[in-house]
This record gives sequence, C-alpha cells and structure tokens, in this order.
Amino acid sequence: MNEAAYNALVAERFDRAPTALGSAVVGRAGSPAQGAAVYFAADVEAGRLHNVGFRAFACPHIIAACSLTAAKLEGARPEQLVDPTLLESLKELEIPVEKTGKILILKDALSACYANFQARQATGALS
Amino acid sequence: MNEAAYNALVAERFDRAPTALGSAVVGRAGSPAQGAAVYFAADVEAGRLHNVGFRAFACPHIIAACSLTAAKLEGARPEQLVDPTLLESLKELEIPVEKTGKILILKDALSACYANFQARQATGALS
Amino acid sequence: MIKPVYLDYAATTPMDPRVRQRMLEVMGHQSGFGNPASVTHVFGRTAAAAIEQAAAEVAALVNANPDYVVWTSGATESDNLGVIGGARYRQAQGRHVVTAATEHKAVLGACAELQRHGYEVTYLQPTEMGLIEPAAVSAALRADTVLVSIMHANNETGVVQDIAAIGALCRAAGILFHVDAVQSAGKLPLDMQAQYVDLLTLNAHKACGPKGVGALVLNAATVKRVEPILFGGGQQRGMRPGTLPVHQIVGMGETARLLQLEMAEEVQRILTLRDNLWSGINDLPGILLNGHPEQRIASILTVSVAGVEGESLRFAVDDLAVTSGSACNSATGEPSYVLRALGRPDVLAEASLRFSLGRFTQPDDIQQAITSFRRAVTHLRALSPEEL
Amino acid sequence: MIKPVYLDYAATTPMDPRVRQRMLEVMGHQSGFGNPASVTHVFGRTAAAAIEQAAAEVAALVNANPDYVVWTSGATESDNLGVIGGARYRQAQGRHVVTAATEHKAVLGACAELQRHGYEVTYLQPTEMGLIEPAAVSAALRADTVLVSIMHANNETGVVQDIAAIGALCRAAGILFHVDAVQSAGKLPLDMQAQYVDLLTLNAHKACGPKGVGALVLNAATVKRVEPILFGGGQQRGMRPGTLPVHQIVGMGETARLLQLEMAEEVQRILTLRDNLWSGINDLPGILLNGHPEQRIASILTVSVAGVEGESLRFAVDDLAVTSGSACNSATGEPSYVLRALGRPDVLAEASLRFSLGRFTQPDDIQQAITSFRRAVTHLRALSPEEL
Ligand SMILES: Cc1ncc(COP(=O)(O)O)c(C=O)c1O
Ligand SMILES: Cc1ncc(COP(=O)(O)O)c(C=O)c1O
Repeated sequence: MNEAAYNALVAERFDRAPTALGSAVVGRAGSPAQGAAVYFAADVEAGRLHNVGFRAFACPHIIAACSLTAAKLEGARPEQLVDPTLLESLKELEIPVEKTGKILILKDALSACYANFQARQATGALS
Repeated sequence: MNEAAYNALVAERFDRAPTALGSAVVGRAGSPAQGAAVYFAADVEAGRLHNVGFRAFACPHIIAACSLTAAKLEGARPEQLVDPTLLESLKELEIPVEKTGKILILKDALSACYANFQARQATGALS
Repeated sequence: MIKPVYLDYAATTPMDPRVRQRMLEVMGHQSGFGNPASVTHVFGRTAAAAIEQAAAEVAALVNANPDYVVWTSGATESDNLGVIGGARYRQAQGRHVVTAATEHKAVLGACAELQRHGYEVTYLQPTEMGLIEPAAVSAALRADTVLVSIMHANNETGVVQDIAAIGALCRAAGILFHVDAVQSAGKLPLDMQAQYVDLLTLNAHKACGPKGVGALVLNAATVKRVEPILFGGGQQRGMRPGTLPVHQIVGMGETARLLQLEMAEEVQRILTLRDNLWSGINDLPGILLNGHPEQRIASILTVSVAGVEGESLRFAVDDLAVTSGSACNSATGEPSYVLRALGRPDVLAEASLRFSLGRFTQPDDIQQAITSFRRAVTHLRALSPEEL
Repeated sequence: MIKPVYLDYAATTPMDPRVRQRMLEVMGHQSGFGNPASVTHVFGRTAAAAIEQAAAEVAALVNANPDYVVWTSGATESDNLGVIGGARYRQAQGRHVVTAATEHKAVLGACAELQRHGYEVTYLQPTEMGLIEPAAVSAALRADTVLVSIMHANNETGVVQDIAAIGALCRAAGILFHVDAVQSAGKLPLDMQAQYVDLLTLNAHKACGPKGVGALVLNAATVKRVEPILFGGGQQRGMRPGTLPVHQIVGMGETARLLQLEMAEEVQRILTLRDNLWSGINDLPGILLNGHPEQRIASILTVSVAGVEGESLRFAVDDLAVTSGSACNSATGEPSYVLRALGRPDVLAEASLRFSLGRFTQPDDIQQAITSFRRAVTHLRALSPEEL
C-alpha cells in the first residue's frame, strides 16, 4: 500500500524531461482504463536504434521503467527490443509485484515497436 | 450520587465525639440491614431531659441529624421528643430526599424514646 | 529532508498550541488526573468538573444541552452510535434507515451492520454536483423509517447539504435525523434546534484538537437517549461506558471554544486562500472541480485532472501533503467511491487531489501548491502519449 | 484545601512525566500530527512509524507479535471487542461463552449483549477467597463453547487467577481464551505464549499512562482476527476503524516500555508499602481482608470493616482518596457485586475500602492512611449503638 516505496532511481528517472522521439519505428500498448498506456518510438540508422524515446500514462514505476529501457536501447540493434534480458535492469527499480501487469504493457509496447520495425523492413521502408 | 454533598454543618456535627448518654429513657429504631440504626437516651430531671445523647450506625447526614437533635433536646420537656417542629432545624443539614427513609428511623427512635418515657412515668419509675 | 506543505486538514490537523496547553494542565502527575467516576474524592470531582466545562463548550458550538453530550473515541464511534444506537432506540417504530452513497464509511459501515441485523437501508445517490436533494430524502421516507443520516459537509469534496431542509422533513415525520458534522464544525453555523438535528457527530482532530476523542450530541428536546454499542461500567448514563479520558475531553472542549470564537474571521481567511489556489490552477486545461461550485465549505478543494495518471500525479506533487480521495481510501489504494458516486469515471477519480486548508495554512503554502501542481501537470502531460 | 492522599491507582493513575513527555513530542503543531492512514505523505508515514514503535513496546510486554496489537479507546472497548468480536469470529463453532461473576462490567456487559443475540453464557462463581478454579472452568466447557473470558487480577480485590492453567485447558479444547489484564500489566509477568492467552485486554491509564487508549492483543499463533464491533474506514485491518490517536498510542507504548523496565523493583517496593499498611491496621478488631491472602497483586488491599456504616466510613477517611468498591460502582452507589460474589453480606460489602497503591505512593502516604483509617474506625465504633 505504501506508495512512498519509490526508490531514488525511480524518482530520478521519473523527474527527467521527456526525451526526443524518433519516428521510424513506433509501438503502443495499454490504455488509461487499463491503468497504463505506453508508447515507444525510435529512428533506425545503420541497423541501430537512435532517438529512442517513450511516452507514458502510467505510475512512477512504469514511467521510470520506460525511461531506463529507452536509455538502454539507444544504439542497440532492433532485435534487442524483444531481448529477454532487456528488462533485467528494471530490478533496480524495485517495482512491487502487484504491478507485474503494467510491466507487461511496457513489454507489449516494445514488442509492437519491434513488429513495426519488421513490417517496415519488409516493405523496404527502412534501409 | 455525589457523596461529597455534605455541607459544613454535617461535617462539624459528624466529627464530634460521642456525648454522654443518659439512661432514664431510651429509644431505638432501625438496623444495619435497613441502612441505619439509631439510639437515643436521656436522663429526666424536674420534667426536663438531660444528658441527651445518641448512638448511630448511619450515614454522615443521619449522624449529624442525631447530633443536632440531641443538642436541641437538652433541657427540653419530654413531649418535645415528638414535637413536629423538632426536626425543622435539620433543614440546615441539606439532607438529600433519597434519605427520607433514614430520617424516619431517627424519628422512630425519638418516638420510641418518648414511649419509653410514658411507660416509665406510668410505672412511676420517673419522678 | 524538507517537510512538504501540509494541505491535508480534512484528514487530520495539527494541534493548536492553545488546545495542547489546556490538555497539559490535566496531564500532570500532581493534579487533574482523577477518574471522573470517582465521586467519592476530590481528584474524581475535579475531573468531573473539567468534563462538565468541556461539555458546555461543545454544546455551545451547536446549540445543545451540555447534559446531552456523549463522549466517544472519535467520529467513527459517534457515527456508529448515532446510526446504530439511534435506530435501535427507535426499533419499535420500524427498521428502515435512509442515508446517502456519499456518506463517510463510518456511517455506511454502521448501516451495513444494521442490514446484517434485519434492517433495510436506502442509499440515496447524489446529483453530479454531489447534492442530496431534500426531495429525494422525502421520497425515500416510509412508514417504518426510523432514522435518516446525512452528513453536513462532505470530507472528500466539501459539498454542503441542506440539513435544515432535510431536518424539517424528518421532524415532521417523527424520524430521527443524524448528521455527521465533522467537516463543517467551526466552518459553517451549526444549530441543532434551528436545523432540526436530533443526533450530531463531532470530533476534535479535524479542527486542530486531539485525535481519539469525539462526541455524539443528542437534541435533548427530541431524543433522551440512544442504545449503547459498547457495554460496561454504566458511565455516561449507560450510553457509553469506559473511563472518561479527561485530557482528551478537555482538549475537545477547548477546540470547540476556539472554533466558535474565531469562526467568522477564520472562514473568510481560508476562503480567500482557497480562491487564490483555484484561480492559480484552473487556467490549465482539463482541471475539473469536484462537487458543487458554490454549495461547499471554504476549506476543501478537490480537483480531477484529465489526461494524467493518478499515482504519478500524487508523486509529482510530493512537496505537498495532500490526499487523493479521503485518507481512509488512501490506505486501501482504491479510487474514491464518493467521486465515483458523482459520476466521475475511475480514471478521473484516481487522478484527483484534495487540497484541504486550515488554521496554520499561509499564503506561501498556497503559492507553493500552485507552483507544484502546475509543474506536475505540465510534466505529466508532456510525458503522456495521450497528448501526441 | 489540602489534597487527600491518592490511594486509588486501581481506578486511574497520575500520568508519568516521561509518558507525558513522549506524548508531547507528537502533539506539536509543526510535526508528529499526521494521520497514519495518509500513507501518501511524510506526515502520515511519520505517524505510522510512531505507532509501529508503540506496538512493538506493547507487544514486548506480553510476548506478542506487534502486527497483532489492535488499538482501542480503552479496556472497556478491548473487553467488548475481545468477547463479542472473538465469539462472533468463532460463531460457526458454537454460541456458548464462559466467564466469571467477578469479571469487570465491560466483560459482563459484553456477555449480556451476546445473550441478547442468542448466545448462552455461563457465569462461574468464585470461591470465598475470590478464586475461579480451573476445574470449575473445565467443568463448564461444552462442545459449543467458543470463548472463555477470565481476568488476570481483579480490580476490586487484587485476587489473581491462574490464567496459565485456564489457558491450557482452553487451548486443549480449541476454545478462545480472553484475559483482561488491565490490573496485572506491569505487576505480574504476562506472556501470551506461555500462558496460552489468545486475546488480551490492556489499557494505559491504570499504569501511569493516558486515559482513553487501550489495546486488544491477538496471539498471532492462534487467532488472526476478531469481528469488528465498530464499522468505518477499514483501519487496523478492518478490526477497528477510526483515525489512530497517535499521541495516545505513543503514550501507551511508553507506558508499556516503562512497566517492563521497572517491574521487578517496583513490585517489591509496592509490596513493602502494602504490607506496612496491612500490619498498621489489622490489629483493630473486625478488619476483614477481602480476597485471597496470598494469590493477589501487590498494589491492591481491600478491607471490610465490621460494625461501621459504609458511607460514614468513606466520609471519615476523606483525607484519603480511596474507593469503596470499584470506581464504576462508586458512580452508582451500589455495594460491590464482586464483594457480594465473595459471599460478603451487603453491610460488609458497603463498609469496604479499597486502598490501591502505585508509582508515586510514598511511605508517608501509607502512614497517613493508617492514621486516618484507625481514627475513622475508632470514631465510628464509638458512635455506634452496636458497641453498646
Ligand atoms: C465526515 C467524517 N466523518 C467521520 C470521520 C471519522 O473520524 P474519526 O477519525 O475521528 O473516527 C471522518 C474522518 O475520517 C470524516 O471526515
Ligand atoms: C479490570 C478492568 N477492566 C476494564 C476496565 C475498564 O477500563 P477503561 O476505563 O479503560 O475502559 C477497568 C477499569 O475500569 C478494569 O479495572
């Protein structure tokens, strides 16, 4: 119950200004009614993600998780959007178990982003 | 309920040491089980009561009432034991109404005392 | 760590140093500590006299007879005693009770307990503005209605009900009228006679007095007693047993005295502060006032913020001590049932903040609240995908 | 006016200045005043932490789990919650309760309330010494017995029951055992595990803490909850709603800490004082000790005086603040039902004085009590017709 249980890393990540958003690949999941809506976007250059950014209607833990994940993806290969190890560093945020459902929304947004990458690659829209 | 409601006169009368008791005429009424037992006694000389004293197993109000009454009877004529005005001065003690029953015991003891006077007079025991 | 600005007076309040002082006088180990039931000695009688004075102070605030102030452990117990004890006292007349969906949980919980014991309860729905219309109360009354419980000012929205009108209806029908006046005491005039209130719930800690003490005040003209809900040594004419906590009661008496003394000025001061707060934030888009815009107490301002998530909103204003929903709900983490009853969807009920002002609130505090709130809303909207 | 000597610690006690000091720290208007349910801000969390500490202090005194301390408004409420809430929690198992005729009215009143709701209650009679024999409890248990409530030390006589033996019986039979330990806390060792106690009633004001706060402690190993008897905001896991009175609870915590710290020495000191009192008066004829001469707590000495009237006896010792019967009875003016249950006739029950000693009692006080008592008895006997 104690909402105060946000650690310093959550607070730091929560307070950051929104970052630049790429536009080449995008992915969205969730809705306010579900308790969280998450949006990821990035540019792709030379097979690497750039300007990885996010937007979120979500609690502080999920906002911090988005921020941390976006930072980690900067310069990464698109496959890493769905790399099972990608979210490991979220442990540092000490997100309470009852928010597992909301982390899934974040994951879904990343998957959607990767699906968008694959679709755009298939159409040759990405070099 | 407030037992503290004893006025200064009650306190003063309650604290007095027991007085000398005559022995010519005596009267008793009540019992501990009834909540009060009162005993009056006096000598009779030249048609007047002397050494009017009392003993009481009773609450402070009734003890004070006995004390006041005994004092008033000192030197009085025996008929005054049953004089309806005798107990008027008890007003000063501000005895609560719920103790009316106990005042009756006091009255009964005075009446018994007077009855004893009459009986002894009839037998010629009193001059 | 810098203390946040305290704007949560509707949850509880800092104790006024004057109240504290009066309490201290009966917390000594030399005097003032007696058991008021110990009428056989001066320690007890002194304590009893202190309680009589406190009863007079509380009764004066609400125009009641001091002999009919029943001391309790707080408003929760007063509400329980008023509703359950009042209904049981009248149970020969029937077993139907009327209340509103927006009442405090202490009233709703007491009603639910009555239901478990065979009573029927009608829960009136408020208008979108939070009002319980007297006509709606009137329509709900039945031949077997024994009690109506409608609060004066709502703890989440500050909306004020027309208790005089509802009281008049009940009086005419011979039905007990219970009012929870916890949030309105000292903020609105209270007069149990003029407002036809039979049973009135008060506590001290929402008005700069001690926590853990309250009163159920009976209108001596209409109701001589209620059935007890706690059982014991027969104190308080058998209506509420237990050793009376003298320091607490003395604190509540002083609380009432200060409320009465300072009400007129203080309400004006708070109103100005609250209006400044509102005009400092309501130019942002999507800021919705919860509850009626005029029929409300000065000290509470509850807003919902469109397009932001509730938990993040609270976190973003963590330099402000405010509540989302009532303090009780803040422990359960659920969106406020009161705001939902006003028709707010869950997302908006969640993204709400209650600013509640009080005796020690200063203009600087309001300035900080405005700054913090604007920063938070702007930040969260910038982060939000809804804005894209 | 000269203050009488206070020898009425069993009715209530002066507050220890150390307890008062701790309370003051959370009665400020700058800090410590939060609502512990307001978990969203530091004011609330600070208050919640203070309450956790108090729970640890109370739990340590009785060997319990701090998470299972339920705060109440005092022992009356704790007794009600323990008896009614405990019985209702187990109601699927049956509706029979066992208690004693010499229990506090808070327990007897709670039992009577259960009876009004279809329960059966067996009231055990004590021996002439005031003991409730474990064998008598055992004989009263039935297949549908759900709860036994027996107090530890009696408030009128100081007689101590063998709760470990009774607890073992109940545990073996799977029956909840509730103990009112108000008078024994800090005077006798209390261990909910070793004594097989499931539900324990405590308060603060009988042990130099604040009035108006108590606890029902649950034995986490055997009973996870009781049914609430007050209804509201869901605080304390729904077992007892209402804003927690932080200063009161902090005061009770400190009270418990001091009891534990000082018990051994303090009990010895009090025992010496009480023995001096007893040997200073018992050479007078017709002075009868009420209750068992050894199985008793150090702090209470209750005597009946043959041949004197009760009200006059109390008046004659008005330089002593003592009680005839318990403080509760002193408000009703009736002779003690506890002394009557011990077989004392009304006249002797009426002519009884309870001397109860405590933390601030000094040898001088005892000297004055002896002098005053002897003077009173001598005076009244001299006035009495029974002596003739
Ligand atoms: C309107 C109202 N009624 C009752 C209560 C319960 O008050 P207490 O905490 O004194 O039990 C509160 C506060 O929580 C309230 O705001
Ligand atoms: C044994 C016992 N239980 C319960 C109580 C009731 O305590 P409180 O006054 O805290 O309600 C008392 C004191 O009156 C007592 O002595």
